[in-house]
Amino acid sequence: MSYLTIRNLSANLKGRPDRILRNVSLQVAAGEVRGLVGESGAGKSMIGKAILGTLPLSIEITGGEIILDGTDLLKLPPAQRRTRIGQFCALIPQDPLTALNPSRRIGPQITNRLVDILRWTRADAEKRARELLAEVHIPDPERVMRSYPHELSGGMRQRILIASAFAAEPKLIVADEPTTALDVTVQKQILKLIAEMQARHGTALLFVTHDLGVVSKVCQSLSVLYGGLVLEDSRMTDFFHAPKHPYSRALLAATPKYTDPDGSLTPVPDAVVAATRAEVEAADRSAHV
Amino acid sequence: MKLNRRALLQLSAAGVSLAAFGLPARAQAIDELVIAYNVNLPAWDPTTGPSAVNPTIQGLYQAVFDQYILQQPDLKPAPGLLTEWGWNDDRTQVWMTVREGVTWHDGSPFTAEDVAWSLARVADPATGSPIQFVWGTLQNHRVEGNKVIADVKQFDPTIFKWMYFLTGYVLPKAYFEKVGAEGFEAAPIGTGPYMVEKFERNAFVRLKANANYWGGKPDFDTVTIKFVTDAAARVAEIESGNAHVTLEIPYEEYDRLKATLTGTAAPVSDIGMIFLNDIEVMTDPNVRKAAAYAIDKQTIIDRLLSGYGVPIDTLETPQYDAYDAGIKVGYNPEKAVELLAASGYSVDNPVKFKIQTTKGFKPKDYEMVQAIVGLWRKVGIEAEIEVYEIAKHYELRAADQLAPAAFYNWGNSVGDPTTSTGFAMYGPSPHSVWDGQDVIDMINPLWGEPDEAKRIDGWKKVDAHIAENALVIPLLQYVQPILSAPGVVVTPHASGALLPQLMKRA
Amino acid sequence: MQLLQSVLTRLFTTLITLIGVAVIVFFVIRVVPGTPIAMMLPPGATEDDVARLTALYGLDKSIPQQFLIWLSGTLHGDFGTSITTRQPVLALVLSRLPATLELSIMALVIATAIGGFMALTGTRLRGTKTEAAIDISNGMALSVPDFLWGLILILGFGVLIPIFHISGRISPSLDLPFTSNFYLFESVLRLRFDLWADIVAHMFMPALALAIPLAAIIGQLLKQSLKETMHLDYVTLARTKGYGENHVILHEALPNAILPTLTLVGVQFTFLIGGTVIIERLFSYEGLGNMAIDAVINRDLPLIQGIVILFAVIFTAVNLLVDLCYAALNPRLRHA
Amino acid sequence: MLDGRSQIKRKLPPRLILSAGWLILLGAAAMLAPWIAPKDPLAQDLFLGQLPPAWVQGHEPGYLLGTDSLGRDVLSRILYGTRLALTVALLAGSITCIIGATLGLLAGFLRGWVDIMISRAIDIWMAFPPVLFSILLIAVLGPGLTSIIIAIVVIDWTRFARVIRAEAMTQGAMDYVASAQVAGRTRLSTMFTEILPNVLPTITVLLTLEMGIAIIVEAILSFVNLSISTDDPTWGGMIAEGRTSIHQAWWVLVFPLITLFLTVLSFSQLGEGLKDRFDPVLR
Repeated sequence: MSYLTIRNLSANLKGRPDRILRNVSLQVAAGEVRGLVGESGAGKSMIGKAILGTLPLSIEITGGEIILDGTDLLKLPPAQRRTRIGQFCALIPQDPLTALNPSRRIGPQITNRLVDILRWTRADAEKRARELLAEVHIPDPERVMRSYPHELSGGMRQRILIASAFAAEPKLIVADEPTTALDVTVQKQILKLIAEMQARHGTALLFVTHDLGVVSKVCQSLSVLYGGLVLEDSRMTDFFHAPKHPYSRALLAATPKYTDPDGSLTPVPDAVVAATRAEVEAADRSAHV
Repeated sequence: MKLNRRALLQLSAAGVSLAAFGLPARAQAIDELVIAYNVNLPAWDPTTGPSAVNPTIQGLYQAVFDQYILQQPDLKPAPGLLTEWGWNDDRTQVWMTVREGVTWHDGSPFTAEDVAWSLARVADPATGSPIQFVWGTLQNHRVEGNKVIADVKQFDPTIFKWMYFLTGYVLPKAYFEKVGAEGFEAAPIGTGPYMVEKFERNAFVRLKANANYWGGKPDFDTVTIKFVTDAAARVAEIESGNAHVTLEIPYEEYDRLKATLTGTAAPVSDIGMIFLNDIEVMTDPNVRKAAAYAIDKQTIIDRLLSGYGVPIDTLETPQYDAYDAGIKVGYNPEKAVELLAASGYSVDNPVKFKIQTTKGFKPKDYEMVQAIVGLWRKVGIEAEIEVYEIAKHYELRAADQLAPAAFYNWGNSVGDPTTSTGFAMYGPSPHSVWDGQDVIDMINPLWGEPDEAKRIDGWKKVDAHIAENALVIPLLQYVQPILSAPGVVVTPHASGALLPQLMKRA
Repeated sequence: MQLLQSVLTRLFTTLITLIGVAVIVFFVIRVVPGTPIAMMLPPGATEDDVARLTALYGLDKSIPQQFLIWLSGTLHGDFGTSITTRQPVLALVLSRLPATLELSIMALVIATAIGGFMALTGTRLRGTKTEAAIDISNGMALSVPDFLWGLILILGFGVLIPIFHISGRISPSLDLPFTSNFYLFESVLRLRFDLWADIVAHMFMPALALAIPLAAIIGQLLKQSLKETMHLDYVTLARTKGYGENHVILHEALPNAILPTLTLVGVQFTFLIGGTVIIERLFSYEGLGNMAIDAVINRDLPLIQGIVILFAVIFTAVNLLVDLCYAALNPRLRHA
Repeated sequence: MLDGRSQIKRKLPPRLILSAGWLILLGAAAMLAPWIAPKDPLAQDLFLGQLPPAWVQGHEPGYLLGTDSLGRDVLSRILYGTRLALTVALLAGSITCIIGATLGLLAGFLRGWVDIMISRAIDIWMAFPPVLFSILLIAVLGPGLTSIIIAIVVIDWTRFARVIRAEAMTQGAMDYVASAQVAGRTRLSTMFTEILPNVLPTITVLLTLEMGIAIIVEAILSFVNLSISTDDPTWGGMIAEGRTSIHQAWWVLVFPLITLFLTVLSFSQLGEGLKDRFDPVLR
């Protein structure tokens, strides 16, 4: 049974006809790592935000359900929904430079959820934090807990954020392009770390990215998105051998491969773009009927 | 439309909608009298510095210090610390008998020595006394029993009038020499009806009644004089009951509050006038006379000052010694047009000059000049207004660089012609603006004229000559509005001084 | 070493500022028409009276000469004697300073409270009608000069509903056990809350009149700064941890939004102190501003000089204080 | 590529429309004052003093908003007062802006001793209590329109200089400036072609706010009786005059106050509105 089920989720700009998400449906089983792929602006991070309840004010959900472990989050009153998400979900943010509060030490930024939301004692929370910092290979966790974000490198901060995400043993983690802001050498280590932590803690992971290369290394399954519409939903192995949707095929062709560096950079043909857009409009018309 | 409190409420910009209810000033018995005064008291020594010549704070000095001679509310002199005084036959000496049984606020006895020392002190130029030129006419003051004798270096008929005018105060010789000027400023003592209990600069002074005052203990034991320089704030003070007595408030507000509080509005020894400088167009008598005739003084007083003011045609007011009701310069716009035409001016080709005035220094000073400029415009005089500060007025006047016309007020609480027409119109004096030799020749003999009747008659002739040739345009005698809570009765003093000792319980 | 060096340069620049202010005001007030001597001339004074008094107050010398005399005096702590009150300027000015400081601090506290509340509510209810109303009310508060707020307050809470006193700083009838001139603070130290209440009843309206424009400025600045902070990732992260909106604003966004606002509030605070001149006059509150207006009207040159210099000292001191707070609060600088 | 973000167009907020509308109305009133003013603002009639506005009983026809204590028509005086208010706002505002912004730009971009000199000047100027300094200044220059403008310029230029200097410094550190210099541009031309356009939005916002402040300063100067001395009506002058008879003739004070209030509010809202338009951070 899937841990997270999203059914016909639609959202658009408040007070305007522009649609951001178009009847999105997808499922994530317990412990599964699913990729959410699409060009920037395709609405993939909107889905992550919808789940975690951090949609910007200008966007409102107009329909559909987000069922987490059997309960539809959209039906819950805000307070209950917040605490539920706080307990069972976590976010690995994109840019480590702005994801840590600059005026507070690292320690409390990891333990605050445990103490304030989950009612742990301060001692247990701090012990947990030290364990996790060790688990993400951070030397001298004691000193790091007392230092301020500006004293640490980008990579170090992302490790801390990952540790903080796993702190409460969440059932679902949304990783919103966790490596895009890092330079290439650090990206590999972070990806390896996320995969390692996910395997060890058995947490379901929703991996939002535009980079098919990353998805292929980390995810077991993926959904391809365009204009807020889920075009294809398949296992990783099937997708790389026989992508069903023309847009997916074009996307695969556009991804650079180490094996053939110069020949592989063919842009998505215009015909495919036009076809996909027509499909999106069709979905809109059918929705209005 | 009389605006009542309810309408004002709806319109107050704060938009606070509150139930309006009448707010009677607290009428219950007043144990501590609170006066909202209009000027700050800069310094306590009444004989030196700028405050010594500032008429508006003399009232505070007169509550704490005694003058040589007491001035009664109708400006007339009466025995004060001196019981009798006068010149000897050939006017080479002055003698004064000193009142006995009087004590200073610190209990030490008041003696003739204090009088002699005080007179010598203000005669000495080194002390920076601004009226040294008058007191300097007496020398080698000496004490004989309870009398003080001094030689007259130069006869001045008004010397005894100065003894109840600016810097005419007796200070404690022993105490002053012991504590020095600074000590005196910190803890001033006098022989007056009230003693200084506490003084907070720019805020208030608390006075305690002087139990053994020679003139009898005043009614109110403690009096607090709060310095509230803003007129609207003073109105608020008395209306909210925080103060029991206040003065110098806008006449409209006086009329409004007169109903619930008791109000007295008596003329005081302060007049509003327009100095004329003998430069540019003002040398032409037709222009001057036309300017004088074109001003409807009574209407300005009725409309701008709610009727509180006495129109005058010379620099003397009815209370002054040399007042001559016979001299009249009526409101005659037709004559003004005629006079201007004689000099080739008309409404289409108006005479042009500048008129200077202060703004906010005296009640409606700027509005009055605007009204006069409006009246002048109707007869063919185009006057351009320039606003300046009182400090700039004094400097321009001392340097004789005032504009052809300049609005000013002139206080003269002794009512003697020398200190009003004299100093204002006598060419050489730094304070006069008109330098006409004719006026100088008429005034010269009067300075030292021993025969009082002849002297007063001489000044009346000078006033007549001035009015006839419009060498200055007197406008009005100010009326001082005083408001007091129902529990207290205030006797106004014609010099404009608000004296707590003249306030009795209702 | 680096800290010492920066303190030294800071002292040096402050010195230059003070000297600059002293020179400019010294020359401006001597060029102003209307000398103190003219103010002192009685009706019958003669030419030599004018010369005598001018010499007595040393105004007959050339302006640069007068400045040197004044400067040498200042170095020995003698700021000259006030012409109208004949008191030493330094003692006079320092005796009036506490009143103005207390009024300004009280105004700042009120302004921060109102401004802070407006900014936080505006952020909490952003996008709603309330936020628009708050923006407009901020604009309104700034569109009325503070002396008119004073007038409205006098009419409203002084006369119609006499809750507050209209003038002065404390009821004259009370005998004061204070040693310093800091009545408000000393009344708290001495636990005399009856006196404290009386002083606050006197100071509240002038302080509020000063505070209203400042509150609008603080409200606008803080709201703008909060708006920018709310977009940052650590705020979103806090929401995913289950924290409510109020907690997120107060504990995550506010601490970081305060810093940039602090420096701007510091500058506005110096304008506020300068602005007390009008409000103290309207409420007859015996502070520096009230005395300054009398000094200008009477052309009391040494007193004007003393007051303006003291304002300059307060200005530089407040700036120094603001910079120190900024460094102390900002972790990045704290370990520099 | 269909991107939801580009669809968020910004409709004109009401705040901008209303404030710009009022200011345009004001500009028209200033230009057309001689034709639309019912009476000559200086014509006095002492017998028509303190007449109430038209909708209050006891009014006089032709005097829509009543008369002041000298019998002058309040509405005409407000209309003529608009001329002076706008001249003060535009003239004082723009001169302050030009001087302040240029100095700020020079200090922020050229750095070195220029920055030190200008920063010291800013410090010294800000150390003066503004109201006291303007009182002294006007006492020296004598009351009048030019001295009010000079007083505002002398006091408020630091407001521009401080903000523009900080902005120029941050812009100066940006890469695009370096690239311009690499292309062989002299420092000064770089400043004007590269920095100025980016600093312009802040300048316009500050300029609109400064215009509002100029009007308020005129009102404050009138309160201390230092505003212009001629008969020409100013809002501040009318408010100061109306203060003494607030209970008898409230309209002499209230109507100019409302006009001043709306004008300053429009300037500040225009400034805020512009700031949002230029603000890159999408709500």
